[in-house]
Amino acid sequence: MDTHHITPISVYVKVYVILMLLLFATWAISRIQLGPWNNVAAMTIAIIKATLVFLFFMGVKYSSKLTWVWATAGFLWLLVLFGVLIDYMSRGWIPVKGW
Amino acid sequence: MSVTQLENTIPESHPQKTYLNDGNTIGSWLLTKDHKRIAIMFLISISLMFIVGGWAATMIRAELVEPQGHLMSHETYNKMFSMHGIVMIFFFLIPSIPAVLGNFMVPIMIGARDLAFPRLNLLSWYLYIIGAGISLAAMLSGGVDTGWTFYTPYSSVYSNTHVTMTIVGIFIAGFSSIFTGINFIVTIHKMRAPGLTWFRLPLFVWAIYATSIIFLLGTPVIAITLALVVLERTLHLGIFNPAYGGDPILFQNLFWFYSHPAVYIMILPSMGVVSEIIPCFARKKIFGYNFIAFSSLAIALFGFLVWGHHMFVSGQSVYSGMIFSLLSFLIAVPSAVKVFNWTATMYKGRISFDAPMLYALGFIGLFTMGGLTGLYLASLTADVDLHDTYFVVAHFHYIMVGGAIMGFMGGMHFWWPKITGRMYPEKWAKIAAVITFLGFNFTFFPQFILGYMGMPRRYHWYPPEFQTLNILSSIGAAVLAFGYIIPAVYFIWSLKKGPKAPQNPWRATGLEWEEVPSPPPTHNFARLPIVEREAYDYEWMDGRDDSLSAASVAGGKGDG
Amino acid sequence: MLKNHLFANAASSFAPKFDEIFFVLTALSVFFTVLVLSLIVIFAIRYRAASTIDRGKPITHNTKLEFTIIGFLSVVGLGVFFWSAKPYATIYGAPPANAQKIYVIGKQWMWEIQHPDGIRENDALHLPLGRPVQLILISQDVVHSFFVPAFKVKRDVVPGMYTSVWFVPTKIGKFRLFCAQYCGAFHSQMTGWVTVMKPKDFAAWEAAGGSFSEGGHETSMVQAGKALFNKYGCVSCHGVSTGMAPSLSNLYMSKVHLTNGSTAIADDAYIREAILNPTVHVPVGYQPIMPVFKDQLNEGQVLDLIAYIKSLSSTSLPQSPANSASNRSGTDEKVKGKTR
Amino acid sequence: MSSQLVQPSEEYLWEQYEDRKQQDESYLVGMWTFLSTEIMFFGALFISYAVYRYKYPEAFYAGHEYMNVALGTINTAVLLTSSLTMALAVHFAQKRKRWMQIGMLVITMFLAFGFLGVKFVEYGDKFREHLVPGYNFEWNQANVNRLEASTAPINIIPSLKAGSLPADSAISHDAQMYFIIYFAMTGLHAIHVIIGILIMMVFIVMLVANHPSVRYHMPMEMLGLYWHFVDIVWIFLYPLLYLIPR
Repeated sequence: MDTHHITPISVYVKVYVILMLLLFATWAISRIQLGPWNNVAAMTIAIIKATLVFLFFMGVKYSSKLTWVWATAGFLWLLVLFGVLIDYMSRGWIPVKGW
Repeated sequence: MSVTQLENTIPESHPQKTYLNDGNTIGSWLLTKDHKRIAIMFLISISLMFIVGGWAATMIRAELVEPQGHLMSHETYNKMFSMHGIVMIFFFLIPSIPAVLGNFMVPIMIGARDLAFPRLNLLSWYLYIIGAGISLAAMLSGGVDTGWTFYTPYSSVYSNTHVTMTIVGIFIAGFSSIFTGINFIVTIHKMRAPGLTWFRLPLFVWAIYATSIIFLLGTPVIAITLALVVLERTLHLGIFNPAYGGDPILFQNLFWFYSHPAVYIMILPSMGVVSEIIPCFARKKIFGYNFIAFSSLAIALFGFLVWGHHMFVSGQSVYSGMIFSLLSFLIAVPSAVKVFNWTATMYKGRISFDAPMLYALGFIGLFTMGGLTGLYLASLTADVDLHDTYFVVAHFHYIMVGGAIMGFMGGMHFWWPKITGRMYPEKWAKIAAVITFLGFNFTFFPQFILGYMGMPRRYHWYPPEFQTLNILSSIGAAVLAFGYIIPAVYFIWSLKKGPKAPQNPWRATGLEWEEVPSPPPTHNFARLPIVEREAYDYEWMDGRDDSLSAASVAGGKGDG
Repeated sequence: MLKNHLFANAASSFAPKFDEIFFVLTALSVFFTVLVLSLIVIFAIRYRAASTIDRGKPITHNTKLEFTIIGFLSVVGLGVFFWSAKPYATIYGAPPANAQKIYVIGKQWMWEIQHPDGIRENDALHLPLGRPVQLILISQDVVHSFFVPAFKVKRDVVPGMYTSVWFVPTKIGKFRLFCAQYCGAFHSQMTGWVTVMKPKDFAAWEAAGGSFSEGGHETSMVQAGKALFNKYGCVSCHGVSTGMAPSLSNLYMSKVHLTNGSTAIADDAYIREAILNPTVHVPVGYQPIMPVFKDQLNEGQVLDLIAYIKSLSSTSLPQSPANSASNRSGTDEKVKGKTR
Repeated sequence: MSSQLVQPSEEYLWEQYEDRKQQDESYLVGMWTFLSTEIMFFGALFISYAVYRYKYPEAFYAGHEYMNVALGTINTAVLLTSSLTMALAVHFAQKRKRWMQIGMLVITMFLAFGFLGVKFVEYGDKFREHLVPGYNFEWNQANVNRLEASTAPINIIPSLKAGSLPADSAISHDAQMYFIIYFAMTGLHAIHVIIGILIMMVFIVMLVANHPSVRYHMPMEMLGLYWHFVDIVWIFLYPLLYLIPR
């Protein structure tokens, strides 16, 4: 028998409302000067929004383990790619003395 | 479409209706969704590309016999080595084992009727053909002289050859790799036969799975990077061009993020092939199955963490260099584990030396040398001198030719009876294997010494003191060429004249040998098999075989 | 002793360190290759199908042994890594204080060398024996790589970015110089000679204005920089109290506050950028009116100008461009003491 | 809360599969593996963005001041809404309510067109303001003109050598880098939107014709996943490109 999860419409609508509120929050926070915290706030909200879309709109929350693995693999691997930044951040450092 | 008559009684060993004669029109091939036919089409296409790349290599070696070669101009020479690299890497080595042997064998090995997405598989081949066609057209219409590495800003600003067209070809072929990877991953996850758990899978399947991970996660990065180079060339943007504030080293970072794992795309499937061949010809269960399986995954994943070891002298941060050097030393370990396990498999085996085994043993020897010389390049201090010299050239040829192509040839011989239903001439095959091994060492060992002496790679003219070793290398290349021509001849010969192959000529384990006739029928299995044993259960296999008594397995006589 | 015979060519302070590691790696490689190959040959003969040897109790796995091998190889790998990291970090790091700075400009397809005293050489480099030398390299066009096999030293020459490497020539002679990074049609002819001379001979060569080289004795880099400074009219704004542009005296290695709110250390890379793309680096209190010199100055002239600007600083700071983003002098002495 | 989808398990089954469960799951895993390649595809651009923003923070700040935050915010809202309607379309496909599915798809498509329309306006502004790298980028020129009108007596744009780099090379390249990345990222994203629209069109036509292959709900789910992925990319592009703090 085929057992396929169908997310009810109410869940979609709730998630949508939260997403729109978060969008407003991002915009509002960007109008306040928080220094480096502006970035943190913007990216945190973006990650929350993306996670909501990922879990509910894309239905990963109700998926099999295998789907979980592959759905998160790409995002995790993106972090590896960001290892490129290590090069740029450490270029100015002087090599350890005595080496 | 079908031309052959269906017969009621199909003999077990030589079925009348196979995937080969299920439709004889060109359309039945070009529109096929059968993974086996697509594999054959890949085999033909990559063989043609191998000829192109091999021809370029021949020209290079011929030119380097003299310190100031006069066969061709500097520009032509540069285009030759670029063509050799681009064709061999993007259009031969990367699709070689996955798209040919993997495509053919993986569904059969796991007991599936086809790959998960047959139409995607066909699309994969078309993308490959279009990509290869565009790149070849670029080479015919004047060529490209950037080397396969496309380093900016030379490729994006200074070179006035057909860089754009070549890159477009590679970009399209990249999607071929991605789709092949998706197909394998889904197929291996979802379509295994009942009872075929992950740890009963043939190790070749593990290797293909690991390779597919790299296809998926690496290829898009180089695709977009090369696309940026094209944008930079055509629209005069400056994302990697320092004249606009761009950073050439960012290109190198992104390029090697794919291109280092790409080396593992080439070598991992070969390791898989060797893991199939050695237990079969040693008549013994493979030693340390789990370690070989997990080392494939480890290589695929850690392979992504070492790209920076191509950039030790590039102006990359010294700290980055140290991290990458450290990780590069560690990634040698899973490879070493594999070598150890293959060797240990032979212990107390019952070894026969058919051609596939000779190739596999050659693979172990050459790969060991290639891997160990990799340590020199992973070491920061040694790399300062050896980087971009012939030492590097020799090292990666030991991996890619000594490793990947030996594995490919071994696999071709091993599965040739299954693929074509014909046997190749064993004696000639053994001769060819030995010639390949000797010719290879003859060609590339002198290049280690050249590199140590300081000859930089991609040099058209070189100081006269390097000539002797270059001549040796070129002679070796001529020998090596015979090692490739002989199999080409007898493979083609065997298609018509070769003796018909039984279902299981090697008495090997695995669904492709035990359950499927040679050549297989279109849908592989009449009834899907149920797997009850672990992989490489040669004790069971030999015990079942009538020619071997139980006593001879346990202690005494060979099977003669 | 043995090492001296094996590696008789070591011609720089770095080369013996390279040789050590090369020797160790070769020993390891030979050991493992021989081990694997002899095991294969022994097994192949002992357990060939025709042999009637005892094959009882075959083993198919041994987790302990595998982990032992993994552990052993990891330790060996880490050992070689640490051993080889130090010389690498040294030559690409801060040079000794007494290091002679020599500027190398790579362009398709030649090497341009500038000595601080103004001697310029093409495809040739003269060095005194036994004195630390720091090469500061930049490319005019594509990526090149400065490679002297006898020194075992190589450094990529990147456009838009200063890289550096330092070493001590330890052997008199004439050594080949190669470009090791593919750079276009005449890549294989982007070669030259490095000549290491006795300090006495070198002094004579210098005094004769590098008479053995093609360039001849010109003005020193500082003087050349000053000439450029006047030629391009820099002085009309950067002169004393014009108010249109900041004064350049004591600029080098000082902190600059920029109009965009950030601060920068005025090192070589900063000054280079400020000359070539001034609009991005406008100090507080000034208008972005400085001309863009990107297409007017080549890298050699920029180096001259930087040398001149450095000379305007009252205290001379022995700082190499490649490491000048951070600080400070004094520690250099320690480096020197430990490594030499 | 959740209901179960009931479909005859052998319907719409490709011959290589054993049953529908296997087939459905294969589709899902296949799509997710494809999306993981898409992540890496965009990833190369995100890392370029990170590197250059790290190198040229001022230039990125200066560049972002030319962004129309209102339009960017509206576009984010449009795309989020289209994601909702797409999710609903998938929902109705699972429940086999064909006309509702078609309706939702049409709304999604119109929202997508709306997104592209806004993008078109934004791109148009950039053309007019001479902010398109490689085409008419004149960042410095604008500043210069402003300055010349006020204070500076010197003409500071150097004459270009013939055959040298194009005319915009003599300008503040760092700010140009922001716009290169802006166009590369939003451009690649827009290409994905266009591809999404094309697929939606095909679906709508096939659904209206009640073609058997779209009666199976998995292809629709694949389209949904693709569209939500496009949405996720934009969720990150919006703060990164439009809301750069000082």
